[in-house]
Amino acid sequence: MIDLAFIAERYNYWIFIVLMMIGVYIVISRGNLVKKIVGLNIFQTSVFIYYISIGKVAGGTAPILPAAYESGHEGKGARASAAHGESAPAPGAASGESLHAAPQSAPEALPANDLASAVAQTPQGAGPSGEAGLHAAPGEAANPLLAPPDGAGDAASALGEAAHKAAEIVYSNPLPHVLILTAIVVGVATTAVGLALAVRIREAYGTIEEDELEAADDIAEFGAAFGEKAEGARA
Amino acid sequence: MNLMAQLPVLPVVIPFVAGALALLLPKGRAPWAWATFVSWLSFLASALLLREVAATGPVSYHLGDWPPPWGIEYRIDLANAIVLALVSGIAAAVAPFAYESVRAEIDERQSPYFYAAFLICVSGLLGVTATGDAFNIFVFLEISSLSTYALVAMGGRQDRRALTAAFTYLVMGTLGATFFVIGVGLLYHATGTLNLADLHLKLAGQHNRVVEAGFAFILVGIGLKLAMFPMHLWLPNAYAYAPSAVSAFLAATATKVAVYVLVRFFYSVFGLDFAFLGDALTYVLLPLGVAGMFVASLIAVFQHDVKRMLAYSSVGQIGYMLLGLSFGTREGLAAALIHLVNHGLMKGALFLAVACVVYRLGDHRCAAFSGLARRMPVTTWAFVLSGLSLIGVPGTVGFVSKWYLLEASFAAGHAWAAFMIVASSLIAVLYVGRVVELMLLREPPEQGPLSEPVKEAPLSMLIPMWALVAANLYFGLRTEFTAGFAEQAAAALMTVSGGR
Amino acid sequence: MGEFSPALIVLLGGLLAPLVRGGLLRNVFMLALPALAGAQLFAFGLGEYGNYELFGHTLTLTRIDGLSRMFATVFLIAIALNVVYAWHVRDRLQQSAALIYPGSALGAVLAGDLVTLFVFWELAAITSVFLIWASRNRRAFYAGMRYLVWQIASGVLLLAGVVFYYRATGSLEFGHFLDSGLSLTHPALLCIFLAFGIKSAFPLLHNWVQDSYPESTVTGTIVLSIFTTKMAVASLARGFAGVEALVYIGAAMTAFPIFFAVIENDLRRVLTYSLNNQVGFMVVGVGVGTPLALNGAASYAFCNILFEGLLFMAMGAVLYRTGTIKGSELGGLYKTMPWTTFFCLIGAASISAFPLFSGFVTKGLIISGAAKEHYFWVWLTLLFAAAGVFHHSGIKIPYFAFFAHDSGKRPKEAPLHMLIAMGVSAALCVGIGVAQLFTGPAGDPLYALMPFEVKIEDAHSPYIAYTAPHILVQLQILFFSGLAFAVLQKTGLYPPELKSTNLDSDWFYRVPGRALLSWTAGATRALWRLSWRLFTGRVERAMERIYAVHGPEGRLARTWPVGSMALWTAVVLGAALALAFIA
Amino acid sequence: MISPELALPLSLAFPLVGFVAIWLLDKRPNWREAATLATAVVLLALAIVVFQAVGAGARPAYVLFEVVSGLPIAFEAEPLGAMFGLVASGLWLVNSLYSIGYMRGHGEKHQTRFYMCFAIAIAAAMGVAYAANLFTLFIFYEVLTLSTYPLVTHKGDAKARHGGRVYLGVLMATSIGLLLPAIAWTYAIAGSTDFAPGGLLSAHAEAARPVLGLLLALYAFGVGKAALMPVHPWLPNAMVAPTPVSAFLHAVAVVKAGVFSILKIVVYVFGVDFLHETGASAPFVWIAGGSILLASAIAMHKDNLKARLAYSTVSQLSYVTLGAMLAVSAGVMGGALQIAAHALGKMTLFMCAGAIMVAAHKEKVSELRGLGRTMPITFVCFFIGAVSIVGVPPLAGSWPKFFLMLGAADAGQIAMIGVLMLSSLLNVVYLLSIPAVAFLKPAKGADAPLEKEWYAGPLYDGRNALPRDPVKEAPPFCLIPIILTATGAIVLFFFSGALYDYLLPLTETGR
Repeated sequence: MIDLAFIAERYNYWIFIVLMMIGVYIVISRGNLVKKIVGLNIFQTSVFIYYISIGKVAGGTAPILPAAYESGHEGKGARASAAHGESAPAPGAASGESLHAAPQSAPEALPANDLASAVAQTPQGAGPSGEAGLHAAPGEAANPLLAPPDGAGDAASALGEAAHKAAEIVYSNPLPHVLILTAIVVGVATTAVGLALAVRIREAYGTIEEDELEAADDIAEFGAAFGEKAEGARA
Repeated sequence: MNLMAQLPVLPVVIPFVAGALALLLPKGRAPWAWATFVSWLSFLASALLLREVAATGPVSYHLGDWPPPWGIEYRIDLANAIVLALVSGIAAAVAPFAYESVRAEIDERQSPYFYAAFLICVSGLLGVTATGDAFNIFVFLEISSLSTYALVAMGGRQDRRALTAAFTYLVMGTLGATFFVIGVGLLYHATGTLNLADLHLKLAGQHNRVVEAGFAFILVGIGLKLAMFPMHLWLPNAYAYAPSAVSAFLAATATKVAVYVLVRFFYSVFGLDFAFLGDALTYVLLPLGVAGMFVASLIAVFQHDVKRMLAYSSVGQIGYMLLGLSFGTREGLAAALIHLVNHGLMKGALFLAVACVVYRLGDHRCAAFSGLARRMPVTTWAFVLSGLSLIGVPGTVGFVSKWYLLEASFAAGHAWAAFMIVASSLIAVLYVGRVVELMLLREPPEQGPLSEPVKEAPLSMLIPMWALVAANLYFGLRTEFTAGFAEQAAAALMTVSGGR
Repeated sequence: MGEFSPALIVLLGGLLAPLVRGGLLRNVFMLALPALAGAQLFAFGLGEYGNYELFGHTLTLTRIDGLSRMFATVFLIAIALNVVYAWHVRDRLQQSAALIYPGSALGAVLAGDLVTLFVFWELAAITSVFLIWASRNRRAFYAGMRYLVWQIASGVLLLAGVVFYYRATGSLEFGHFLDSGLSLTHPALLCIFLAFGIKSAFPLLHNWVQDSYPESTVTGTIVLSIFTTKMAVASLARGFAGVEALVYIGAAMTAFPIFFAVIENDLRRVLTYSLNNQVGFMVVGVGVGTPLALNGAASYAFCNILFEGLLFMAMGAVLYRTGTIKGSELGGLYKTMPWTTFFCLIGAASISAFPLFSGFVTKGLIISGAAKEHYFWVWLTLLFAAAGVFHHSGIKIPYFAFFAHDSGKRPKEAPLHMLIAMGVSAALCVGIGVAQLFTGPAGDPLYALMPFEVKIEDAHSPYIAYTAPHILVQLQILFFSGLAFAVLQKTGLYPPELKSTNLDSDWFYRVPGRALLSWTAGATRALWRLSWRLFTGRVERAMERIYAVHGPEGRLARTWPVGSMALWTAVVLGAALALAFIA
Repeated sequence: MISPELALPLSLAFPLVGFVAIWLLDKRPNWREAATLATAVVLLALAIVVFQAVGAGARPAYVLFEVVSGLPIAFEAEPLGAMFGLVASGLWLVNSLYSIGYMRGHGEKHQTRFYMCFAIAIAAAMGVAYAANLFTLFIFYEVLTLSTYPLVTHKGDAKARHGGRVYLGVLMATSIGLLLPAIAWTYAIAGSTDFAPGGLLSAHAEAARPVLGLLLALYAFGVGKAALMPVHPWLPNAMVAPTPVSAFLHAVAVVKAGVFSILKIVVYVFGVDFLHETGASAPFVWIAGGSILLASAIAMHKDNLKARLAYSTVSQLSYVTLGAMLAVSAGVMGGALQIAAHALGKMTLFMCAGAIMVAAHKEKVSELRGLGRTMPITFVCFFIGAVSIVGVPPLAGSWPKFFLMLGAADAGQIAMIGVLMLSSLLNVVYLLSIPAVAFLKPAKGADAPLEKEWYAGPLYDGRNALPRDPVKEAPPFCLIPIILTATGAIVLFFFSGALYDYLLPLTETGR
C-alpha cells in the first residue's frame, strides 16, 4: 500500500533522486560531449539538493558545548562546534565520549540531547526505522537512525512532552551548506575544464559527437570504424 | 613554530602552495627546477613522517588547531604514511625525469602550467592520503583529479586522442567523485560527523538503509576512481595518451591512492562488524578483482601500444589488490597494501622506460620497441627488470607482492585464489614477454621514421628511471620498509575494524 | 702381483693391446696375457682374493674353487689358442675385443658375489658385440644391434634378479641360490634364471646365437662361440645345480637344434646350432646336479671349448681361404687343405664322442648322470641327440666342406698359425681322449681339475671311460647315425643344401617383434603428437576467441563510449546497493 | 684455506665477479675466455672445499638476509647439494673449455653475452645447490631460467625465438603457476620453507595430509626443469641453442637443478617416510615410469641428433623423479647417483654432438655414417657416454639403475623394475646405434657396391682395410672436455662406492 503522505512529505528527496537519474541518464544516453557535461551538472546539482536537505534538522539546535568540553578546550571548542555544527540530534547514544553523547549519564546537563532521546521514543520514530533510511520524513530525519537508548528511558518519558514540542523546531545546520559550497566550486571547475576540453576536441576532430570521435580514432588506428573490420585486423 | 610539529601537513601544503607559485615562474627550466625541488622536499617530509610514525605510532594533526571531530584532522598512521611516501617518492623520481620528456612532448609555453598542475596533483593525492576527514577526501580527490584532467589533456599536442581521453576521464571521474560525495553525505546524514575515526565510532551498531546506501555509493565512487574492473574504461586511454611523465606518475600513484581510500573506508570507517562489508568483499570485490585480473591482462596481451598495454596491466594489477582486500583478513589486507606500494614502484619504472623510448623515437607502439636492446640498452634493461618485477620473478618487488597474496589466499582458505593469482601472473608473462622478446631478439625496424639511428636517453632520464628500478630490486630483497610496515599497518587496521 | 685378478690381467691387457705398436709385438703381448693370467690363477690356488668394499658390503673379485678353476683354465687356453689362430689379424678393434671380452667372461666365472658377476656379465655383453661388428657390414650391424639387445636384456634381468635376491635375503653372495630358501618361482631367482638362460641360449631364447655369431669375422666367431654360453653354464652350475627344470630344458636344447642344423646351409651357422645342442648336454648335467653330473657338465664344457673351437677354426680357415662358408658352394676342399680337413675330422670325431676322443670321455658322464637319477626319457633324448650331433657336426660339416660334390675350388692350405692353433686344439682333444688309457681312470689329469672329487667306486663307474659297454653303445649310435646319413644322402631324401633362410624363433623378434617395437614407438609418438596438436589447437582456438573479445578491436578493449562506462557504473551501483540492502 | 661457511656465498659471488670481468673484457676474446676459465677454476675449488667439509660431517650454513619475515635467503650445504655443486662447477669448467672450442670453431656471434649469461647461470645453479630453503631454491631456480633464456635464443632467428618462447613459457608457467603456489602453500602449512632432515611437512602431518597429493603434484610438475611428461616440451625446444648450451642445459645446470630440486623436496620437505607411509607419491611413480618409456619411444624416431639426445634426457631425468617418488631410501640414493652419472654421460654425448657439428657440420643421425672413421675419438667417447646412459658396467650409469631397482623392490613397485629394464633396452636401440652407424656404415658417396655391402664382411682382418678418410677431429678445446667427461663416466663407476658413503646421511635422515 502506498502511503501518499509518506511520499509527499519527502518531496525534496524525490527531487534529488529524479534529478540524479536524469543527470546520469543524460550522461549515459547523449553522444554529444556538451550534453554530457550538462547531464553531469544536473547530476551534481541533485547532490547539492540532497546536502541542503539534510542540513535541515528537526529537533536540532545549534551545538552548545558541554561544560566538560568547555573546560578542556575553552573557546576553541565552541568555535569548533560552530564550524561543524550539529546535524542530527545525537544518534551516537552509545558513544559516551563524543559531543553527541547520549545523556543517560547526566541528562540534566544536556537538554538538547535529551530532546533527541525523547524523540526516539515516539512511535513515528520507531516505525520506519530500518526500512526507509532515504525516505525518512524531514521531521524525523534522524529518528530512524536511533536505537532506543537503553538507560535513558525514564528520563525520556519524563521529558516526553518537551520532546514533542522540540521535534517541531526546525533547525538549519550550516555545515552541509558549507560543504556544498565547496562542492559547487569543484563542480564549476569541472564544468569549465570539461567545456574547455570539448572546445579543444572540436578543434582537433571537428566534431563533438561521441560516435564520430570513436570512428575517427578507430579509422586512424585500424583503418576502419569499430566492428567493421574485426576479421581483417586479426590477419 | 616547530617545523617538526607541522610535519603531517607539510607534504600536502608544500606542493599545494608551490603549485600556485609555479604559475608565476617564467617559461623554461625554472618551473621544472622548482617542481623538482618541491617534490623532493615533500618526499623528505613524507619520509620523515614515515619514520616518525613507524617509531612512535599514529600522528594526529589538527588543521587550524581545531580538535577533531569538529576540525579537520590529518591523521597519519602507518597505512597512509606508506602511501604518502610512495606518492611523494614517485613524484620525486618523476619530477627530475620530466624535464627532457616534457620539453619534448609539451609546448614550452605551457611548462609553468604543467608543473603547477603536476604539483597540485601531487598535493591533491597526498591530501587524500593524509586527511582524516571524509569530505576533505572528496575535495582533495577533486583537486588531484582536476589537475590530472589538465595534465592528461596536455598530451593532446602529441596525440589528439589525449583530449578525448581527458574528457572521458573527466566525466567518469566526476561521476565517481559525485557518487563518493553522496555516500559521504549519507554517512553524515546518519552520524553527523565527517571525521573518519569519529565516523567509525558513530557507525558502530548502525544497521540501516542510510548507512548501507552510503556504503554502496562510496564503494562505487571509489571503485570508479581506482578503475575497478567494469568501471576501468577511462584508464587505458588516459594513461596511454597522457604525456609520458604524467603517465608514469599517475599509473604509480592515482589509483593507488584510491585503493588506499577504499581500504580506509572499509576498515577504518565501516569495519567488519557490518555484514554488508563482508558481503561486498565476497560478492563485489572478489569477483570483480578476479575478473579484472584476467580480462584486463588478456586485453593487455593483444595491445599494439605498449603504454596502453601497461595501462591495462594496471587494471589487472588493481584486481590483485582488490582480491587481497576481499579476503577480509589481516594477511589479505597486508598483501593488498604491499602490492599497492610495489605496483607503484614497478609501474612507475616501466612507464618511465617507455617515456625514454618516446623521447628518442617519438612512439610508444610495439614497433618502436623492436630491436631496442641494440639502440637503447640501458632503457631496455630497465624495462626488462621492471617487467620481471611485474611478472613476479623472485628478487623483485613483484615477487614479494605475489608471495604475500599467495600466503593470504592460503591463510584465508581460498587455495583456488592462489591459482587465480599465478594464472594471471602467467598472462603477465605473455604481455611482458612479448615486448621483451621484441626488444631483445628482433632487429630494429629497417625503414620508416623509426629506423633512424638513436642514442640512449639522456642521463637526467636514466637516473630517475634506474632509481625506481633499483627500488624494485632493493625492496624485492629487503622488505622491512614495504612488507614490514604494511603488515603492521594491516594489523592496526584490522584491530580497528574488528577483524582478526 | 698381490691379489690382482687374472681376469683383470686379460681385460686390462686387452685395453692396452691396441696401443702396442707393430703387429708381431702386439701378438706376442697378447699371447703373454693368458700365460700371465694362468700363472696368477695357479699361483693363487683355491680361495677368495681381491675383496673390496662397496655400498657397505664386502665383495669378492676372485673366487677360485673347483668349478671356477676348471672354467678359468680352459678359458685361458682358449684365449691363447685364439690369439695364435688370429695371428694374421691386424684389426685393433678385433684384437682388443678378443681379449677384453674373454677377460670379462673370465671375471664372471671367477666372480665371488652377484655384483661382481653382474659387472662382468654386462661387460662381456658390451665388449663381445664388437666382435660381431668387426666384420663391418650391414648384416653384422643389425645382427650386432639385436645381439646387444639380447645381451643387455640378460644383464638387466640379472640386475633385477640380484636386486630381488638382495631384498629377499639381504645377501649378495653368489652361491647356490636354492640354499637361500627361495623357490625357483620367486621373482629373484626367476630373473636370474632367465638371465642365465638367455646367455646359455635356452630354447626360444637361443636364436641370438644363430643370428649373430655367423656374422662375425673369421676369428671373431671362434671367440664368441666359446665364452658367453660357457660363462652362463658355469653360472648355472654354481647357482642352479640340481634344478630339475634344467634337465628338461637341457634335453630340449640338445634335441631341437638338430633339425635346424640339418637344413641349414651356412656351415658356421650349422655349428652354432651344434653349439646349442652341446650346451644342452651341459645344462642337463647341471640340472641333474649330482657330483657326477656336475663333473660331467664342467668337463664337457672344458672339452667342448676345445673341439667346438676346433670345428669353428676349421670352418674359419675354409672361409678365410675360399671366401664363402655356404655348404652349397663348397666341397672337395680336402685336396688342397688336407691338414685342415684332418683337424676338422678330429674335431668332428670329438664332438661325436668317438672313443679315443675327448667327447667320449666326458659326454658319458652326463648321460650316465641322467641315467643314474632315472631320467629315462631324458636319457633317451640325450642318446638321440648324441646321434644327431654325429649327424650334423660329425658328418655334415666335414662332408659338405671338404668332400661331397667337388665345387672346383682349389684354395691354399690354411696359414701356418691357423694350423698351429688347430693342431694344438686337436692334440688336446685327442690327448684328453686317450689320457685315461695311459694313466688309468684314477690318474686322468682332467679328473684332477674337476669341481667335485672323483670317486671311482666300482668297475661300472662312469668315470672309467673305456669299458666295453660304453664303447659298444657309443659305436652303435654312431654307426646307425652314419648309416642314416648315407641312406638319406643316396636316396636323395637328405635336404639339399639350399641358399635359404631358415625360419627360427628369431623370426618372431626380427620381423613382427621389430615391427611391433617400431609400431609401438611410432604409435606412442603419434599419440603424443596428436595430443600435443590437440592441445595447441585448443590453445590456439581459445586464443582466437580470447582475441576476438579482448583484442584491440574486441568488445572488451573498446574504450570510447562514455555512456557505456556510466552505464556500467550504474549497474555496479545497483548491484552494490542491492547487496548492501540484502546483507 | 677458505672456510666452508664462506665458500658458500663466495661460490655465488665469484661467478658474478667473473660476469663483470667478462663484460669488461668484451673486446679481448683471449682475456675474456681466460676470465671465464679462471672463474671456473676458483668455483670448482670452492665447491671442493664445501664438498670436503660436508663429507667430514659439517653442514656449513650461511644466511644472507631475510627477505620477508620467516623467509631468509639462506644457504646450507648437505651431501646432495654439495654433490650437485661439485658436479655443476666441475662440469662448468669442462663446459667452459668446450665452449671456447665450439664458439670459435663454429664462428658464433655475441660471444661476450654468451659467457656472461653462462656465468650468471652457474651462479644460479650453485644457489640452487646450496639453498637452505624452498624460497632460496625458488629464487635461484628462476634466475637460472632467465639467465639461460638468452643462451637458448642465442641465434636470434625465428626458430630460436620460437624455441625460446616455449622454453621460457613452459618453465615460467610451471614455476610460477605451480611451484610458487606450492611453496606458498607449504609455508602456510608449516610456517617455514626450510629444508628439514626428515621432512618439513612430516612435522606438520595433520595439516599436510589432506593436501599431500595435490602438493606433491604441484611440486612434481611445478619443477618444470625436471621435465616430467607432459611438462617436458621446453627441453627439445631448447635444442635451438648452441651445443655447449645444450650440454650445459641437459647435463648440468638446468635439468639437474630440476631433478635435484625434486629430490631435495621429497627428502627434505615431504620426508621419505612420510610419503612412504601416506603413499601419496605412488601415482607419480607411474607418471615417471610412463615418462621414461614414452620419451624413449619418441627418441627412437628422432633423426636429429640433438633432439634424440633431448628426449633421451627427458627419459633419463625421470629416473631421478622415479627414485624420489619411490619414497624409499634406496630410490633416493639411486636418484642422487643418477644425477651425477647422467650428468657425465649426457654431457659427453652433447659435447660429441657439438664436436660433430663443428668438425663435420652434421646434425642428423642418418648423416653420421662413416664419420666414426674420421672422428674416432669423438665417437669412442660418444660410445662410452651412451653405454653409461644405458647403464652397463664399467660405467657410472649402472649403479643408479641398481639402486633404483632396489628402491622399486622396496617400494613394492615391481613394474618399475620392468620399466627400468625396458628402458635400458630402448636406450641400446636409439643411443648405441649412433656410434655403430658412424663406425660401421661407410660415408655416403663411397663406391656403390660397397654402399650395399659396406665393408668387407667376415673376412675383414685389418690387413684388407679400405682406404679411409683422413682423421679430422674437432679442435682440441672441443676434444679435451669430451675425453675428460668420458673418462669421468668411467672413473665415477669405481668411485660410486665412495659417493654412496658420502650420500648416506641423505637417506639416514629419512629412515
